[in-house]
Amino acid sequence: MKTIKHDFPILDQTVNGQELLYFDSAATSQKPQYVIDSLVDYYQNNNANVHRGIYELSERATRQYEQARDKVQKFIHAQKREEVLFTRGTTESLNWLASTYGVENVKQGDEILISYMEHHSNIVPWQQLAQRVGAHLKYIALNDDGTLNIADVKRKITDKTKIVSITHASNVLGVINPIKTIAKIAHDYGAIMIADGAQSAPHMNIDVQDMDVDFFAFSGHKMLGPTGIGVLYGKHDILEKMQPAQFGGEMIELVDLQEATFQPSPWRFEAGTPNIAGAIALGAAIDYLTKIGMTEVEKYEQSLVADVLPKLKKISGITIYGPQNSEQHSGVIAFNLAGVHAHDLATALDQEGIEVRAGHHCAQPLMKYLNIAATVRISLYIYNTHEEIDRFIGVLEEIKEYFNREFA
Amino acid sequence: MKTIKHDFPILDQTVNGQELLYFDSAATSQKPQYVIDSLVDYYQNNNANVHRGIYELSERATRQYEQARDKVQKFIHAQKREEVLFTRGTTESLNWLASTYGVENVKQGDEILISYMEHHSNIVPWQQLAQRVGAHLKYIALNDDGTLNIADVKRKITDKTKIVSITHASNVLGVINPIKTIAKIAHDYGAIMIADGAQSAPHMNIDVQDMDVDFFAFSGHKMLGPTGIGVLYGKHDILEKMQPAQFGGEMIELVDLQEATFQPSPWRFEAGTPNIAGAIALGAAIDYLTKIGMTEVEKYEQSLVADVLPKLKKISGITIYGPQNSEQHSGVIAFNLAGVHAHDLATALDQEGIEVRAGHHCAQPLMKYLNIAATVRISLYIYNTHEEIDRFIGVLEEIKEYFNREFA
Amino acid sequence: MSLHNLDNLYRQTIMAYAQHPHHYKPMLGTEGYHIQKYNPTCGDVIDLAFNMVDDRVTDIHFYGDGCAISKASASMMTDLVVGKNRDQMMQLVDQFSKMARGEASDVKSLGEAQVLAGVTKFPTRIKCATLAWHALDELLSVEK
Amino acid sequence: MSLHNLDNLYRQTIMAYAQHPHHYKPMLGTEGYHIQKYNPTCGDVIDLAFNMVDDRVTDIHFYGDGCAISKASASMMTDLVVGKNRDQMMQLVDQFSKMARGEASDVKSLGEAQVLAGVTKFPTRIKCATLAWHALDELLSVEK
Ligand SMILES: Cc1ncc(COP(=O)(O)O)c(C=O)c1O
Ligand SMILES: Cc1ncc(COP(=O)(O)O)c(C=O)c1O
Repeated sequence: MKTIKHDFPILDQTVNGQELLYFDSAATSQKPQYVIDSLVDYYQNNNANVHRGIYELSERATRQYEQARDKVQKFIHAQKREEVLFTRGTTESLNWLASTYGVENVKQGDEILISYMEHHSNIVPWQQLAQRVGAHLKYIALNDDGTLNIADVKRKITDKTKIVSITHASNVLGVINPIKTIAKIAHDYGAIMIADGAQSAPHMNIDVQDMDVDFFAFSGHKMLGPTGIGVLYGKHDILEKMQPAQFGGEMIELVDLQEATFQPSPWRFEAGTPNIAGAIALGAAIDYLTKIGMTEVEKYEQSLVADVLPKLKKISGITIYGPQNSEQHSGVIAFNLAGVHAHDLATALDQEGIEVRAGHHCAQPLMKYLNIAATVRISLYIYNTHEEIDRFIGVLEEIKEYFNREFA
Repeated sequence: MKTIKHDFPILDQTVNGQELLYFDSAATSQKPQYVIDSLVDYYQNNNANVHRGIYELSERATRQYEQARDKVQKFIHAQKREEVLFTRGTTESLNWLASTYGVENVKQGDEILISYMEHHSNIVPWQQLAQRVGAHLKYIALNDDGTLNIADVKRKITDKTKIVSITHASNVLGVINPIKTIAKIAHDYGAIMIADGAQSAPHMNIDVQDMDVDFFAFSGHKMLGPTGIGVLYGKHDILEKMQPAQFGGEMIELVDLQEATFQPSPWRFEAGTPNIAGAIALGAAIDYLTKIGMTEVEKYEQSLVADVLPKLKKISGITIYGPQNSEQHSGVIAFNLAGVHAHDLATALDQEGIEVRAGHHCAQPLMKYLNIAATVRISLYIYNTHEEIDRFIGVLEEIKEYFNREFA
Repeated sequence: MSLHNLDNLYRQTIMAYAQHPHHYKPMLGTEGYHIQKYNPTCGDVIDLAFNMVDDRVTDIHFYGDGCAISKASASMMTDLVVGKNRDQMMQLVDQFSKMARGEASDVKSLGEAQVLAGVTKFPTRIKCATLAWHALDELLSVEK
Repeated sequence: MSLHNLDNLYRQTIMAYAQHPHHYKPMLGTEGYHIQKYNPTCGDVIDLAFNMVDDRVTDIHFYGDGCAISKASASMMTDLVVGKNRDQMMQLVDQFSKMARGEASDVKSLGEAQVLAGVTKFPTRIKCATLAWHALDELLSVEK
């Protein structure tokens, strides 16, 4: 893949006197000028409220907004455009599911199955649901290498399981989960399958029909899009029966004094003025990614992982969490350096302009499961380069030196 | 006020071969270059996820995001910055209230009091709440001139009334409601007072302490800000006891397998990655408005109303809804022209580059109450001019001519 | 002024139909087929009802507030389908939908309703033109 | 390389305290005063406990995983408050908070903990430095 770093204006700056090196794309990705331009173009030329307007500007805004829906549909290979709902992000998508589908379909004594590697956003909504209706929340165990224990899925699932919700790609362990396999098991037991795609949609080909998931959630801001926009994909038949989580605005058909009827899906689920510019710019992000090609994106990121992982492992005192071989590891790499707390290491890297995350990564149950308090995490994306990896490894070694030399 | 139209790049274009004249700001406002620049600046220089990062970029993004909260606090004269929650918009703000405060505090047989002039977003969430808990939704009547009947507030309110939720400014009638007076009545009966500020916050000085509202909701996109961001103001004491509507991400303190604890307000209410750029750009919109001064904004808009309303009334066949004298009328003016359906009139205006709304304006109960099916609505903002008003009146007369001449 | 653009939409015939709609009267409640449809764009409501004898429409009428386009379209449609059978009506619906989308269609079969082709140049108004036809389509697709 | 910037934060003393923290041992469950505090930025947890006799701290200890800054700060704080009474401790908390925010304060009273003033140049780490002090503050503000 040709270097595209120059498409991302933010990367051309110094931080703490050093050239910026952004290794925190799992938290949020940077945006190419193409996506920024799409926001500017919308506000400078086409801004109007959608759906209800009967004038030219409003027609343009509506058309662009609905075209963004088409782009998402294609991107995740949904069968119908009506299966794509715009939300604020993964967290909202999952919360909507818990508070609507969940409340309607999960009864006292039923079970919800998640895993130990989930992000808080795929844990706490289910805890709340379980508490509200009196259901049980169960956790699937992991194998020693951090991959999901599929045998444990089969052990934990029962006829009472109504929902299985698993992350497609871990935001800590660098693991990709076999959603299709798990969906098959879930459906065998009459449960629905939800995949948290926050960390997968930005990085690989997504085919919701092939995986046979009932719902798929992801965030625009992690895939070159703006903040405040995300997606909930849902199978048409289920959406048709599902209640919306919010009410008002364009989602309404007819309002009487005491009751109201609603539009068909997907508009029924988009209450109030949506993040119009956000959806359109997410569409632009999809254009950008599609032009590169998701297969190419995946390949390039794999080449970065194949570069950095062995080099990291060679530094003594480094522990890497999740799979140890790069073929099995995504561009999300959590690690610790013996004797230097993750937090201190992150500060030292920041002093060198290298932006990484340290902490529990919104995955406290996983941290407890792994019996660690915090890790440093680097997460790579298409704008990162092999040169950056070399610089990162070099700095890491110097920091190790620094802490050893000064304070041994 | 000096003309600021040139600050808004979108207004410098032709639509259907005519110079654009945007008269639909109540649906959504246009954005000054200053606000667009703020989005571009954020994505080109400071984009990172907020709160959890321990590096320079993330610190910058967090600081800007929290500064936006300070700006909102000042703008609405809230006592504490912690009383400002970022939401997607008015609709989400009101839905959160209904599904959290509402569900916790409104019991079977209790009452919720709204008015006939509410927007669907301030009706349907309360219908849903009333249905869920078995409460009664009651409507305050209007006076002949479209103003709220305060005597009827006193008639309808009882000791069972738990929530009074009224729009601060009508999106159809051009009426400003005396929220302070109503809040006093609500509090006398032990109810909380919610004001829908979607149509007031963009146009006048807001003082939530002086009005003594318990909650105040508004949308960024109607006040020069971007789409996808809005505010819910809540009194600190009430927020401290209120449950969040969504769970996951930065709002969490500690997660165990079966339960979790949450951050203090306001962060407890902002689940998942928020619309960071949106909040920051809303801050920029507030800067822009504050520089003009809200008193000046109000005065200028009043001068536009004083110009257009009498000219409209002079055209025979025009019916104006709401107060007939311009001092009592805001920049939202709904009307009909005898013999020409609102929809047809809007299309004719659009052919002349004049963008107005036609329909029920998401206020079907009001339409029924007024016994009309649809109206045309113009809504003015600071970038509109007296010249535009003259052009609008001229075109309106020609359209009337056209339909009369051709099809009489 | 570019109001002459409007001539593409508001033809003499259309306005005549809108001002004096045919088969325009309130619902009786006794009709064999009845449906209410909303135009979500503007909230206009239309009622459409008819009776059938031997698979043929004997009488039909519509009612409700609507813009000139939707009224004229409903009016022309009702004129057209009296005496037609289910298959013929389905074909007309299909032809009209195609025309409104700007696709090739057998417009001749649509009689007066052909003048509504101008709506393709006014995308925000297509729903107004097709409202009555969608109502008919829905009534026909529900087996009685 | 600008790692020398780090010297502003990671002084020799700080690292010594972090690596060999004073008063660092698990909770017994029998202490008169005990609190657990989280650092929401990174999720680090600290336990702080002490006993008081005649309004004076007799013994104090803390426990938990934390970065060098938070451990050194807790360690220095525990050194400092042994034998102090409630008022004196509240004053120390106040001085430390001011120093961490970069405001003028009587740093001398803070003894070794003065070296943590370097944290003002690392805004993302202020919470690490103040965590133990916030814990103490909260314990003191709850009447026993
Ligand atoms: C696996 C996973 N799920 C959910 C989320 C939450 O995404 P958002 O904050 O965009 O709602 C994240 C992002 O941190 C994530 O990594
Ligand atoms: C009075 C009033 N309330 C609520 C809303 C809903 O605002 P939003 O669509 O931004 O959520 C509007 C906007 O149309 C409004 O005018």
